[in-house]
Amino acid sequence: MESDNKIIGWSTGEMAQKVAMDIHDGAYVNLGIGIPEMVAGFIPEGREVIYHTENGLLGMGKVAEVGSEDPELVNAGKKYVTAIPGAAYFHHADSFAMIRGGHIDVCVLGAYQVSEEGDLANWSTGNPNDIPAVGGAMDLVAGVKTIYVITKHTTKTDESKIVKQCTYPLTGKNVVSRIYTNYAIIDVRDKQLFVRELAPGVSFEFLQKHTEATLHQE
Amino acid sequence: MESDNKIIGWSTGEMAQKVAMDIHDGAYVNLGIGIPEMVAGFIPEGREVIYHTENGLLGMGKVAEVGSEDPELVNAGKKYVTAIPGAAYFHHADSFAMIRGGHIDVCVLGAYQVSEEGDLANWSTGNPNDIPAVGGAMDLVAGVKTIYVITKHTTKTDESKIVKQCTYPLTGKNVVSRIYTNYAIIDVRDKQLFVRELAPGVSFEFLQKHTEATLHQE
Amino acid sequence: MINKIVSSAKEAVAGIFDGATVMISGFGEAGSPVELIHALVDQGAKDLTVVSNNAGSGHVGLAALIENRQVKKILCSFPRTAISVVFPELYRAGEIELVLVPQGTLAERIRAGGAGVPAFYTPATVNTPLAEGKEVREFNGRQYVMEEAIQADFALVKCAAADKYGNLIYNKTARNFGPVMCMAAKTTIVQAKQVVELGTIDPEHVVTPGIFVHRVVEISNPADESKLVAENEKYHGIRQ
Amino acid sequence: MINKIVSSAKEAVAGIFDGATVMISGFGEAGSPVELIHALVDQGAKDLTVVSNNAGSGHVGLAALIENRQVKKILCSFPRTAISVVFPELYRAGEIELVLVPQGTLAERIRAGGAGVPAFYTPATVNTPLAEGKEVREFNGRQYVMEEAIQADFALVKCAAADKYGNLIYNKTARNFGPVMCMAAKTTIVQAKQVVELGTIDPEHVVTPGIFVHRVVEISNPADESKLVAENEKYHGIRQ
Repeated sequence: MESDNKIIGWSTGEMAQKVAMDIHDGAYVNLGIGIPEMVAGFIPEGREVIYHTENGLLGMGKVAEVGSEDPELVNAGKKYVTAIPGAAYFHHADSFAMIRGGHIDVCVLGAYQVSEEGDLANWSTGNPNDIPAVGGAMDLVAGVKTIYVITKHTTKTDESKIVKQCTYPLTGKNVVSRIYTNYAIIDVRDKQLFVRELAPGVSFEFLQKHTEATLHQE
Repeated sequence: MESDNKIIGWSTGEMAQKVAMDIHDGAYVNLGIGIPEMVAGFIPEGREVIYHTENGLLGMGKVAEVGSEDPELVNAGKKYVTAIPGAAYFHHADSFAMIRGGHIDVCVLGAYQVSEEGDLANWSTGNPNDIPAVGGAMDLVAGVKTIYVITKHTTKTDESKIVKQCTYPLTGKNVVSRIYTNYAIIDVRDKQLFVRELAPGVSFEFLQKHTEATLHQE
Repeated sequence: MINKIVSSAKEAVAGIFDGATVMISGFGEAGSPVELIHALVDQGAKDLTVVSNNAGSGHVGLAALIENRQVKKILCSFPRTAISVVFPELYRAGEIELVLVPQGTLAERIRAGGAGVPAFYTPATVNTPLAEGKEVREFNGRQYVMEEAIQADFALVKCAAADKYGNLIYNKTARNFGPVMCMAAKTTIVQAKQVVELGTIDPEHVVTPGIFVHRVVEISNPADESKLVAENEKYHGIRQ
Repeated sequence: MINKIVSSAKEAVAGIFDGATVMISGFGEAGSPVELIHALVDQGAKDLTVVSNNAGSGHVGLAALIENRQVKKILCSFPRTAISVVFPELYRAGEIELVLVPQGTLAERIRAGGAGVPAFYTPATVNTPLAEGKEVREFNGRQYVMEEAIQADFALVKCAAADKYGNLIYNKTARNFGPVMCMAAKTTIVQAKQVVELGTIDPEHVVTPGIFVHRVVEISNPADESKLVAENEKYHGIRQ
């Protein structure tokens, strides 16, 4: 099964590109740490997107070049970044006012699990040995209009990440709008999952076989 | 009786001076519209006081000189004012965070009535023909550490403004710390009134005669 | 591409509908978007609920909007000024509804509306008539009143300078309610004394980040409201 | 006369008492007041409750304060970093208490503490383990969790420049929690990269007005925390 992950479906870059295609011109976007950050590299020519990073910057630019890093200009993942002309700095309460107040159009996050009702678990495995850490994830899923999840379809041990009910502690309930995996793009609508697009070489049956939750065809 | 108001006790300027003497060096002060504004003119040499005006300025200076008024630089009474070096502008929510959060040391307000428990009525006479207007008075009395009231001791018709119970609608309950009138300075402590200082020519008996509330001698 | 600049006040206020809730910045004349309000008089939307600290002076700006019978209800802290004539007359005649809100509570309720906070507690108004009908609750031995957020369909705001992303800076005490109103409206419409190139406003100095702003119109010579009032100017729609 | 400038970090942190609640600004190293924290290590106050977004990296700054066993409890949103070694060890050993607070809730609770708002409602954490034991209430058909304000005895904050009134400006994303923490502490202690003359900071550009600041010390060459961490520097009090 492990091999499926490697030879069938989209690469991580292709997944990020699929997300990027769905971000509209003029959108205010918050990208989670890790794979979601890749989305910025694939925004199509002619679209202008403004990136928000919850540690106090609207108009985040590219990652800083080596040698010109500023330890006081970082993103939420504590990477050294830059600011574009027309950027703005603000404090944390103002930054989360943007998030909680529904002003951010799209947030792209990773996931441990997504349920068929759009519940998201992405902050804790529930393992008591792990140091619990939540950051801004719960504020983001509660506040941002559209939550996109980008994730491998299955875990390293081939367990489905798209489940009937999350077994990991929730980040938020009924919050995910769309899931982008290496196998498919899946919409969450009326607490059901609808397959929007299949990756090349992936059939609906194959997808359902690798998915714990019930899938519907559009 | 009316004549008492004129010949006995302190002038309005002297009352404002008495208030000014009680404002400590380094205090952050908000002065109500009208007579309270006079207090700024009497701060003793060597004390530095910073004035807050709730419409968004800390470090308010003197009234603007004729010819150099700026319609976008006004105080809470909509008078044209100036800003001192070291001033700061901010928006209304931040301004009232200073007030509500207990950061202003002293606020000086006028009054229709003060009760012996320190209740203040200064925003509405309760007359249904009057246009109700409250401004920032209720926020100020609820938020500022020390509320000083400066007022004539009696109304134009010689009724006591210092009463057992306010008959006008309240601005706040148990909020006044000290009352400065043309006859006396009176402390509110443990829901009782203690005469702190009598104006020249005013006896305790005279004061009590002109005061509906019960007064105590220190 | 992102360009929030529109070419006229008329275009800026397009789409304001009958029955809309409209926030209007300003503390007296300081920060009052007179040209946008006059464009709204021309536009004619009625049955508006207005949220503003005051209720207008003379017969211009917000007073003109009220005088033109476009406002059915106003939420404000201080509708009374030395030169307010329009509001008192309609109020006494029962033709406009007033919801009196203390100034700090008004500002905080608007901020809450913009910040996704549906309600909060404040010590202001406890034991006063303005707390009547509101939930009172004790925290740490003190009583507080619960106040709900205020949101609007539109905000009309005046600022000193704006760029095409909608980043704003203000001038002195004309800032007042502008920043929180920008946050709390579905469509925020701004008149800027100056539209500047992107990057002109230092990112450290931006007061309202562009995310809160939807339309910007340059009004380089805004009216001096107090002069208009002193001259007893009246605005009753486009003068032909 | 008003002059909030003190001459050393030692003087700045004087009076921090055992059992105090101390807010510490910063998002990772950006905005972290390393020199003030080290002065607090030297000063030795213990049983502290710390409010900070993270729990320190390596063996310097907040990590050094924790390693020196001065912190009994920490409220933060993200105690886990690639190079945090001190907190995880003590946490697993049960020697430090953690209260996990979502980042936006943390910021808003601190702001509320500074703004005299004892509690507010937020949609974050509804239906998650972090809402357990908290009041949930419906507004307009949606559920919200009630969160109470956080206040502190002291705040340790880093900024870019300050004047003697305590007016502050910050640098880029090092602003983060500084402004709200300044508001929420009884005694706010600031390390500024530069102390400037009164009037140098334009009143339009002040981020934290001086009313929220009590002591300022100039630290013109603050440590680069990530370098210290990379070099595995350890701070365990004044090195003789």
